Amino acid sequence: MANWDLQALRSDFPILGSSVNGRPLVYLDNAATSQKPSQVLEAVDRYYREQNGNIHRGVHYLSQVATDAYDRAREKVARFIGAPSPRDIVFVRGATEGINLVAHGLAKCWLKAGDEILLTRMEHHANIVPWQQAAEQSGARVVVADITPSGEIDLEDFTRKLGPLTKVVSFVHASNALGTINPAREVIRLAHEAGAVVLLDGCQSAPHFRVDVSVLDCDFFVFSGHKVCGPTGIGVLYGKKEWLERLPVYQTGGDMIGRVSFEQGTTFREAPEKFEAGTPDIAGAIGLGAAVDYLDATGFDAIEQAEQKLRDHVAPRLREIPGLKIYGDVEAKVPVLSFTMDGIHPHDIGTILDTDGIAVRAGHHCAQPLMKFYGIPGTARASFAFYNTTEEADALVASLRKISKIFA
Amino acid sequence: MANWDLQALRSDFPILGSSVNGRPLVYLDNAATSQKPSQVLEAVDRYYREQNGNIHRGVHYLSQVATDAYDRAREKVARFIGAPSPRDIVFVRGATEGINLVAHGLAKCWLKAGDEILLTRMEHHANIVPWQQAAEQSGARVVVADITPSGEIDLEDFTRKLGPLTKVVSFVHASNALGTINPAREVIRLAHEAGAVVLLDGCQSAPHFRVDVSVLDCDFFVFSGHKVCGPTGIGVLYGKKEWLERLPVYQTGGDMIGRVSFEQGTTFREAPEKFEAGTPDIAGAIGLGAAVDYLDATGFDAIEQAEQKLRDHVAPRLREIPGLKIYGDVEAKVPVLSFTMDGIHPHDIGTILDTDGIAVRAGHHCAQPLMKFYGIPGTARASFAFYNTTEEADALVASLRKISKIFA
Amino acid sequence: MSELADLYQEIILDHNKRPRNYREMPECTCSAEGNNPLCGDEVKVSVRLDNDTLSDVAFQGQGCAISRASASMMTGKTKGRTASEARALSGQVRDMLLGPEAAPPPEVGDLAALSGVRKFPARIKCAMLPWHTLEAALAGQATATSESGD
Amino acid sequence: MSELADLYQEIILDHNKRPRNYREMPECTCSAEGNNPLCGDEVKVSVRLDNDTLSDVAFQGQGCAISRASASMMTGKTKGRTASEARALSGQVRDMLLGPEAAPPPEVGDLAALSGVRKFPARIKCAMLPWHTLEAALAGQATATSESGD
Ligand SMILES: Cc1ncc(COP(=O)(O)O)c(C=O)c1O
Ligand SMILES: Cc1ncc(COP(=O)(O)O)c(C=O)c1O
Repeated sequence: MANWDLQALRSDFPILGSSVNGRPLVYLDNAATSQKPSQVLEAVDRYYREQNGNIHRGVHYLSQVATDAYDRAREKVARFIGAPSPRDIVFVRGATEGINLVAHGLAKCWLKAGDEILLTRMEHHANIVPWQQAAEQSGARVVVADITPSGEIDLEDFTRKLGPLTKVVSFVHASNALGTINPAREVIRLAHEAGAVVLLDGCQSAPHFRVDVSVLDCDFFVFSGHKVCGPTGIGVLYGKKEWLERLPVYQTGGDMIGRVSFEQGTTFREAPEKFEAGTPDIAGAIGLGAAVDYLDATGFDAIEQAEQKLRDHVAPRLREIPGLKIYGDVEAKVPVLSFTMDGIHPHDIGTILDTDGIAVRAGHHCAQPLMKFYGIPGTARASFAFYNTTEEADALVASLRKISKIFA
Repeated sequence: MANWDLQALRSDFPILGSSVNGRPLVYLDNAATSQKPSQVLEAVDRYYREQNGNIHRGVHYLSQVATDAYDRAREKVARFIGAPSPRDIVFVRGATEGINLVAHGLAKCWLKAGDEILLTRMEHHANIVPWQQAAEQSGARVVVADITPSGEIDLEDFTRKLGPLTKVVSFVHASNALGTINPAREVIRLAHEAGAVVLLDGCQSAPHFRVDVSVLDCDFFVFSGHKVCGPTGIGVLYGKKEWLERLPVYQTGGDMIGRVSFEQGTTFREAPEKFEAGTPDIAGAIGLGAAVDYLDATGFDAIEQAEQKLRDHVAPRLREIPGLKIYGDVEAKVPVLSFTMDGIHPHDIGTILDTDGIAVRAGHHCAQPLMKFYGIPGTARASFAFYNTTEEADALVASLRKISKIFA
Repeated sequence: MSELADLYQEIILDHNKRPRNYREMPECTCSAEGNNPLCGDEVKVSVRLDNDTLSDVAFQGQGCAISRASASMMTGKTKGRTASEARALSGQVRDMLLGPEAAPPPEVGDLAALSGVRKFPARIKCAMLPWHTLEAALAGQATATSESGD
Repeated sequence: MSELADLYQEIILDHNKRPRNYREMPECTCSAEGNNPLCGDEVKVSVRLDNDTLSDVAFQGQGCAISRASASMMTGKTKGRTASEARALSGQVRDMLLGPEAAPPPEVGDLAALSGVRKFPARIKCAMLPWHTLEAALAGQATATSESGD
């Protein structure tokens, strides 16, 4: 934190200086999507102004430059998450597509009737519905591990439900609805001992702390570019080499084929190309490369410290507000604060905060089973990023106190 | 053409002023991907600097602004191709994903063992391989309509192969490898009479002339944003309402669900939402909206005239080069010129043109069956856009003459 | 702040806190469940029809202050009316929220308090959900969502 | 223009026009087919091995001047060598194209003409394809692609 210059960092994010409803924007919806530093916007812009060409198939200069830039983005992403090789990285639209690709493939090459897919009750819909579909297709069954009231995986229940039929375990690294961080390494070890393949949903871990897929030992890891200061439309699927080899193709078309023939049939390339049909989001990948560069340069040690400081500042102040209850109020968490207020619906909280320029999310956060577990329709969620300030946290607290009074 | 100011138009495209290998860039690889006007880049940039928020689920200002901008882009695209309603427009990554979505869905809800999927021999791999996969899954069979040596659909053969078993017809509006324009309305009428559902691949028509899906009466239409002056990573699937309703969901996850439950199962929203799982490429859609605005403002009448002029200028000069053969050398075509030169491999042509700053594509253009039909390994392809100049065409001709000499 | 005061008027806050006719109605002749998939609001509207007259209207469910107040006021306002009068009222509420800006028509009475929602486009669906659900119930449909209709 | 002249040296153009050992070899002891899925180049390399010596080497296929010339020169250069000598030569060609810039080693002889390809990264795969295919044939594999290896 020695060199932590928050004002300098904030000035990298053009939108943070803007006003909403006549008030300075206080952006606390980072778990939904992060803001983007100029460095990322400029990388995208530079690509289109100086380097734009379709990749892979061209002998001309721009095509070569674009191909190199795209490949370099893959290398950056591989380093960012500790993947052994850039060829273990597949570019997808986002975490949702990554999970769909894996679930679709495992339904074809791995899951059989009677097998079990073990999820947890705190998953994002993106890590539930694709598995329900895979189950339907393969005859496997979705099994749900309980969570504890404090919003952590119930390891006892998980271990109980893990068994010889469990062929897939898929779970969230850090919950988008609660912020709680799961003991991923331990869960992955248990799952592997049971013979299951493991997907880890890193949407909310990748933006907040250093992820090393080699240490975690997950078979698949997904995250979305737009949540790590990158562009929309690009995301990452990491897979262990042997699993990427084993998975069948997903979308098909140009660039992913070996040979196409009506008479002799069609052959496919190796991973990652076999999973990237058609023209990819070249500019998006380059923007994502710039985003992980930005996070690396900022440094996760500093990011974690700054976010911890924010959390230490705001959580006690929230707890003091009468009738306010924080869900997932534990130590090991990313700076996501999900709460309800007695007699006040989350949407009303969201709307009133918005009139004060404060952006939070209200609702089920694409985690309806979790909301059902808590018996609530939804929460209001303030999710912080390293570029937020304690003053912004104070503005949130002040506005919530006002809401308390309006609804008193 | 009264107001056609080519220099002003060109100045909208920053990259067109750049140099390659010490020569002014002559960009003739527009069929692979188009260049982008500042208007599009600025729309994308403005989104990130002023409006960035995740859509649909938010009550706060930025989320609302982003949702509105995303919806507006859908309306623009609907108008651009004459779709009856914005709700007939699904945003996808590109044409490849659009075709995959339809082929996947029809394999589940429409195709049965023994049915036939009728394609043509001039299709892009993106319009072949997904159908081979759908055939494999459903037990249907891919049937291929021949083309004439001049590179047009052989309507006699097409009619012969069209029959009561034909359940799907999928073909290209304008060939990316030849430029030839197919008589889409006629083919679609024939296909409908036979009871088939029709997908039209509009990748190379949408950039060059006014498309009206309502007049064409196709059931599905796809095109890629990056080929119509828009960003990479975004494309369009248009579908008739009844077909979008009928198709099953594709990718699943957030935003496309009605309710998610482990116990009671999951329900889905209506089209287009049911096909847009997860956070979409919001910035990409907005950029595409700006791109179709740009094309509309430039005007397809003027674009067609300008491109016709380029074609009239360059084609005769190419034909004069000894040993040069143009494929698909017919009247009804977009400004794509695909050619071979005796004893000179297309890659060598591409490389040497590149040293003169001229970007063309060399190879099979993702149309291997077509190359096989002509008995050639590939062609060199110069594909023009409305922003190209006759001077650029002359530079191409001069460089080709030089190549002729080198290999003499 | 004045827009906010317009949205959360006393009468809205009051209906939110003490919703009227918030109960089951086992003897209902028709009912429908409405939900807003985007925010998770759920409402069940039950109606007893006697000769085309809504002799009783009740609701249940979970939703924000806007949808609760809208539902609560709706039950009071539609009780004793004919089905077509109820539908007409629903149309007037819709016009008030989505039509060209104008003074709320006198027929809507207390419902005029909902007009502050105009300025909050994200919340219009909340205010309309109970009405869509009532219309669905009257049309003999079991479900309504906030997506259809507006 | 000088880079271009370096790429298309006389000797390359000559081998392209009149490729040596371009023929079938029905009596071969091993052969492999190589292809570059990105550009469609295809080459078939046939070898007759007598006691570990490449007593005959031939090729066929379609490809650009670079891959044809590379294949043509390869057949001449490897004929009469042992399998391990041929592999060593393949490594030297690879180093010449992909390794740190240096004067081509004397062993490569005429193949030094390929060093101009260095400046054209998109074309390195073309030059290497025949060599990958030869190595595949010697290793008893039926196919090679330009993707593996570099
Ligand atoms: C005719 C045709 N169809 C399909 C495609 C595939 O488009 P994309 O790669 O953008 O998905 C292309 C472009 O390469 C094309 O020209
Ligand atoms: C934990 C988690 N998983 C999956 C997703 C889906 O990500 P996307 O919408 O970017 O595909 C999200 C984001 O909404 C998330 O927070």
